[in-house]
Amino acid sequence: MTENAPTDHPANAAVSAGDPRFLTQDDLTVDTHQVVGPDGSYDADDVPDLDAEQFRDLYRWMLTDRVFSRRMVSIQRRGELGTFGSTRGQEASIIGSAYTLQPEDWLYVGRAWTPMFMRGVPMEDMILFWRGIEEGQQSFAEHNSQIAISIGSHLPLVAGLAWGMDLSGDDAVATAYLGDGATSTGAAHEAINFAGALGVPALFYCQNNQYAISLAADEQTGANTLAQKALAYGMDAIRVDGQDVLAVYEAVSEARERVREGEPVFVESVTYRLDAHTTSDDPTRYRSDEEVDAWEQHDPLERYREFLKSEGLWEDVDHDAIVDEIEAEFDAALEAANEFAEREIVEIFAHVYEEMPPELQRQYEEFVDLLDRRPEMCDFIEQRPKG
Amino acid sequence: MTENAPTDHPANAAVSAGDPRFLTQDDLTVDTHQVVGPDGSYDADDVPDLDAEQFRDLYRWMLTDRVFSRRMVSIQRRGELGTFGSTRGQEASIIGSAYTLQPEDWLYVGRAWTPMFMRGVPMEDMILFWRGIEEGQQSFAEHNSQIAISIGSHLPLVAGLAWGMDLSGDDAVATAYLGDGATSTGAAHEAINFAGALGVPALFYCQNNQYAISLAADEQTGANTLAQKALAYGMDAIRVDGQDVLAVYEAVSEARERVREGEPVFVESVTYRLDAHTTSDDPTRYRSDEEVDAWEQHDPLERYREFLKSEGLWEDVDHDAIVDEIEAEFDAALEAANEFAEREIVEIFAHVYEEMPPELQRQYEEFVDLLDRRPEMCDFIEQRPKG
Amino acid sequence: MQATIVEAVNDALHTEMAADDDVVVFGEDVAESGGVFRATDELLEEFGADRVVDTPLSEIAIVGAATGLAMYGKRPVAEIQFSGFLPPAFDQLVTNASRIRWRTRGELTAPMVVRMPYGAGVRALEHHSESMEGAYAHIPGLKVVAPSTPHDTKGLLLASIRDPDPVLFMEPKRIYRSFREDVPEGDYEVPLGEAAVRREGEDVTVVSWGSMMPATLEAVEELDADAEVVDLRTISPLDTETVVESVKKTGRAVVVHEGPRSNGVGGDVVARINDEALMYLEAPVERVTGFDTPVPLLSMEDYYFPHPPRILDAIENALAV
Amino acid sequence: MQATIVEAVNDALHTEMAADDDVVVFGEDVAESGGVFRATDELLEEFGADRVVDTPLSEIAIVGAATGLAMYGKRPVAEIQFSGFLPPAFDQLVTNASRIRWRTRGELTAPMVVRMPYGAGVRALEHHSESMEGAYAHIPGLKVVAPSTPHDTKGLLLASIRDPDPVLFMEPKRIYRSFREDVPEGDYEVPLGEAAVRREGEDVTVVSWGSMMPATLEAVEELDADAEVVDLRTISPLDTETVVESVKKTGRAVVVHEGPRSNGVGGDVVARINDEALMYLEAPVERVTGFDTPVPLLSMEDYYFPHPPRILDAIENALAV
Ligand SMILES: Cc1ncc(C[n+]2csc(CCOP(=O)(O)OP(=O)(O)O)c2C)c(N)n1
Ligand SMILES: Cc1ncc(C[n+]2csc(CCOP(=O)(O)OP(=O)(O)O)c2C)c(N)n1
Ligand SMILES: [Mg+2]
Ligand SMILES: [Mg+2]
Repeated sequence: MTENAPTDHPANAAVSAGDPRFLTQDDLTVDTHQVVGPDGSYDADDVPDLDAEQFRDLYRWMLTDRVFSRRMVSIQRRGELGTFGSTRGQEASIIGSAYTLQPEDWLYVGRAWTPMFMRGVPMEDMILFWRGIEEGQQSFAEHNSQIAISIGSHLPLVAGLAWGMDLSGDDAVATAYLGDGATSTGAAHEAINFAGALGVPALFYCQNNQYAISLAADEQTGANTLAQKALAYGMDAIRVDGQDVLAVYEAVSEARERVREGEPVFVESVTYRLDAHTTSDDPTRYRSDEEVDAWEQHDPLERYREFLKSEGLWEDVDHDAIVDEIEAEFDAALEAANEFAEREIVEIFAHVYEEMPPELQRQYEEFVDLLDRRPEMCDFIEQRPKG
Repeated sequence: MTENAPTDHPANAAVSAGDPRFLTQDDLTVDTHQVVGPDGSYDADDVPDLDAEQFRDLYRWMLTDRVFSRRMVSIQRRGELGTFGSTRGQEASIIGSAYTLQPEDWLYVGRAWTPMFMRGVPMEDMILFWRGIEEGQQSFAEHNSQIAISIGSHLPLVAGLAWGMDLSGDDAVATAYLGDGATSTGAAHEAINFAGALGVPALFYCQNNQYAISLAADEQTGANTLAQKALAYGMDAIRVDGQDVLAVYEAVSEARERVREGEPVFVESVTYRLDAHTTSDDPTRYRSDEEVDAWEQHDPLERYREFLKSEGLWEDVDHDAIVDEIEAEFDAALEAANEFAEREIVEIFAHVYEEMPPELQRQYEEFVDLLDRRPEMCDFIEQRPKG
Repeated sequence: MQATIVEAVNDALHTEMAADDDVVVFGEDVAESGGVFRATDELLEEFGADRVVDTPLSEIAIVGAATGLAMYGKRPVAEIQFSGFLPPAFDQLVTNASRIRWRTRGELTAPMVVRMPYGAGVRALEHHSESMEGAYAHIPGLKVVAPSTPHDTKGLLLASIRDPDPVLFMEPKRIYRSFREDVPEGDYEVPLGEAAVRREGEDVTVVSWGSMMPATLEAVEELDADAEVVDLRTISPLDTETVVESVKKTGRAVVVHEGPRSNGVGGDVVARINDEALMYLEAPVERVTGFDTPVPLLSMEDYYFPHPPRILDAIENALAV
Repeated sequence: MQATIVEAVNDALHTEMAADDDVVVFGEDVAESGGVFRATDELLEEFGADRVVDTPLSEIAIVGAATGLAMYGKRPVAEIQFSGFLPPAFDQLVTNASRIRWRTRGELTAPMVVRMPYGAGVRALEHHSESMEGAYAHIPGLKVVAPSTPHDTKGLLLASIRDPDPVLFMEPKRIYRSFREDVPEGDYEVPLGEAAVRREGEDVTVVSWGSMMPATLEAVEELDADAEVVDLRTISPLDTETVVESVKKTGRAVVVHEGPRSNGVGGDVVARINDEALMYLEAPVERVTGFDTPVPLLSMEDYYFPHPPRILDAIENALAV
């Protein structure tokens, strides 16, 4: 039984008389963690403790992210994909955070695809996903991860996954990526507060990429930062420069450590979506070329290259060779995806319940029979292997 | 078009290096506004500028609240009411806030009934409401007010009402009362953020009475205070001692002024529900007698009486006579409510749409016909005029 | 053991929590206070604060966290305090719980139960009286169960907790305590998806479930004909076969439910009879339902849901043609 | 003027915003970018930032604030970007919008419109393809409209904005741009609650609405019999009379819709025919619907919703008995 003794009551605690004081966000100082400045400068003491291979790994993954987005946009333009949401500009934010996660951690992402590859998901399966082939998500699931399409809807699941880890005493964390837009949803609010109230190992990683489709982040909420939203949940927060992969890595590593100890943490990563929201979006309707150009100057890969040069690690990086390798990986994945076998009709019906109920079985059989009897159905339906 | 120039980007703004700094709620100092201390002491300079009649008015309304709760609980026990939620202990919190509102303001309450009387709703209609007679709510609506039963569900409406005021250029505010429990709902979150993002004249008044049925406020959220939740919305907040009617009055007055200027404000009033959640609740299952006894020592009426005595206003207050008047008002209201005429069957069907659609009309006619043909229906249904 | 429906709920929870450590019970006021209807009484004392948890006032998070727990391998049993407070969590049912298996081709599943008392007639406030199974049963991937007896309540709840798919378990709160019957101690299941024939008869088939069963059985007692009474027990997936076989025998049917008529489950039952037994029908299928209105506040709520004379009237109509 | 369905939406909004200063349009991405389908194009430019507003990503608040605005005397037209994102706001429809008039005995009302594109077939991601009118039409107090032609779209949307009660306006996005037809300039209304007979016929009645109308009409063209085609236009309240009169004439009926079959609107149509025209039926009413599954992701989504041969097959079945 919790005691709400009146000794805790403000009547007996710190009170203020005089004019009522408004608590405002000016009462807060929200720092933004940074290791490498935009000009590439940094203090050697601040650099996270990674070895040369890990430093190069980060670069390779960021490059993977960039190349993957470029290739996906391009095959979409060729009509080989339904739609796609590029992550260009967010590579440091995505890779620096995902690099901290362990295989046994759970990961539910918003705009962040490469973390799946980092967990072992074949690139091919990501192409399948964007082609609207359910097997993509099956593959993600095999690696303790999922992509959420309904914005904010995944946060309660992540609270539940974290709770499951806590109950099982597992040494892992459940991580949710979310966007600036997602912070306005009721689902996100209830889930983050729930995780905070229950004290379960959930890590909320918010990529503030400045836009929710056309809505600028400063119209999404009156709050100056998204990090400060954590205080509403009694959860600690870190705000980090999302164009600085080392800062992101360090911030999320520290956050993850706390989370493992049972204290959920919220991280805001300040970044920018350089491309359109998806291939169906025309960003010129809501933002200026100047704005985009200015952000191009904060390219996370370039900043990190400066760092690698300063550390003398750049010499060992054969950028072009890496790009070629990633392109080749993508080519192979695309080829494999193109050969994905046409699925049986039963796929539509089979996974709704463990056992198909009689009415569904009937619908399935009738449909198979119809396709058989009415070959002209083929004029209207075909599997779109390319989305 | 909003410019998210990279000059605003943390890369160019205040950044912190070294270890990532966690933003925590310890970074915040949340004062609690108080005018009259628990022992009745106060600083004359801090007393809000009200005249003697107004000071006495506050007392009368607090007493109304107390007597009304007592009488309602007692008639419920006699079987003359479905259920009822007492407000004992929260009188200062309820009256101090509602006293600031103007008739053209809109008011959507949670646990707070007397504010309806303050707006001119006859007590009789509040009895009807608790007896499950829809005309109670009609009466509230005539006075720009409503009671929300589904916790948190009213906050989006209040955001909309405030937006309507803003669009019409009306000099009024839309006020939502909510409980500590309501702060955990998705509806409250979306609505408060929405009001903050749009900048509409909404006043969110949160009575933290320490419980949501059996759940203690400190298990509702990890946040130390509810006031600090406002920072998540970029909204200013005041935390006030809810047992101190003058502090509440002053805090909400100032808040309302800001709101009128188009800046929504969130107020947390720290108070305590001394009675059961409703007449169906057994609070001994989740809190100790000692806790309740200790809070009884913070009776808001007693504290205010000390103030009135110090001001020399108590002599003019005939406490017993006021109680008698309120009891008489309640008696008359109860008598009137008892005489509320039995309603026609059409009341069930008439107000669903402006015009009854054919199917509904058919259901209505068939039902009337049935009641006619099957008088034995009366063994199963009767209007319960007393809930 | 003799038990009421709500006692059977409690007994099922005790039974399964003892049998399976993965079962976790949570919701608003379920732990310390044992639930507003005492359905979760003594669970906290017996199984401890890790497995019986009072949550914040957050229906979205309750249903969503249940789904996440289930994905992680737990067997969550979440309570929604009243059926009128499930709508905030509708999206979690539609978007997540019902689709996890489908979305991942069975790689992940959501074996979870959301329990809630439903229906009118307990003299409560607005939003405490809803019967919206018509909407929930329209969600592919979600099972919807509504027991009407203590025996079935325990057996169906045990089956629901063990079911590999998400189950919305709607408890008929008006009859939570209206009668006791013999309920076996310990473990047994009443399978999901199977209706029960409560009474065999030749002249007319009366289909009902949950809160409406006692009134239906009472009406049938008054009838000058021989009615067969089918208790659906599971609303989705619905046991078409039992209904259709009965109608083929009797040639006449009446469906009785508490929720609104339009787009209610009654219409679906009529459509299934139409599909498979139309030519056996000697009269239109009668629907006896709540009205297409919100449930009146408590003073007139008894007008809303069907009572024996209204049910009897409809059965007689069906027999009169 | 020749217009597509989505252009007709846009035209209706322009028309009514010009005629009535109380009309406010809002939602995600409706202002600056003119809506993801350009349904709200040029409204910001013409009516200004006070009346055309981009909101935060908050479906609950969008629908709830629409209700509050309507209670205050405005005429809000809120957009939900895709029908798959209405479920988070289900509670605001059930608990508030549909009940304000009822709760206050008409003292307050909620004359508001929630517009949303619905249905599959535009090669989008999960949750962008839903047809859940079966659930929404179960909410008493809420009207549900689904136009199928540009002319009706404009007239129904104008009528919906002016309607004294809340309207869920479901726009058939698969056919948003699939054809143009003559749409009158300026003001006119198509009344809510009235079905249209798209084609008169004697042999069989085919009932459909919204996104399924073109396929239905195409199927009927292939038919070796004389079909009468009824376009419901309003799903709730449903125009039973037009359907029943037609079935009384033809003796046979088929209902075609895109949403899942179980507890879908099709079942309700069958039940209404059962109620009033059973004895006229010469064959079971056929239902041609989406399956009781989530809409497949885009690679197989075309399998899900009915196509002309499937509709034709069902009509022929209905005629064969
Ligand atoms: C609940 C819901 N509403 C609307 C949408 C349509 N939509 C897709 S992405 C998006 C914006 C998301 O913004 P943010 O959360 O910042 O993520 P970002 O795309 O910037 O990574 C919207 C409105 C959706 N997917 N889900
Ligand atoms: C959405 C919703 N969920 C659950 C309930 C049941 N319920 C009624 S009051 C209450 C607690 C409310 O707590 P709080 O917001 O603190 O208000 P208080 O009763 O303390 O004034 C609950 C859970 C409800 N009315 N609405
Ligand atoms: Mg974003
Ligand atoms: Mg409270």
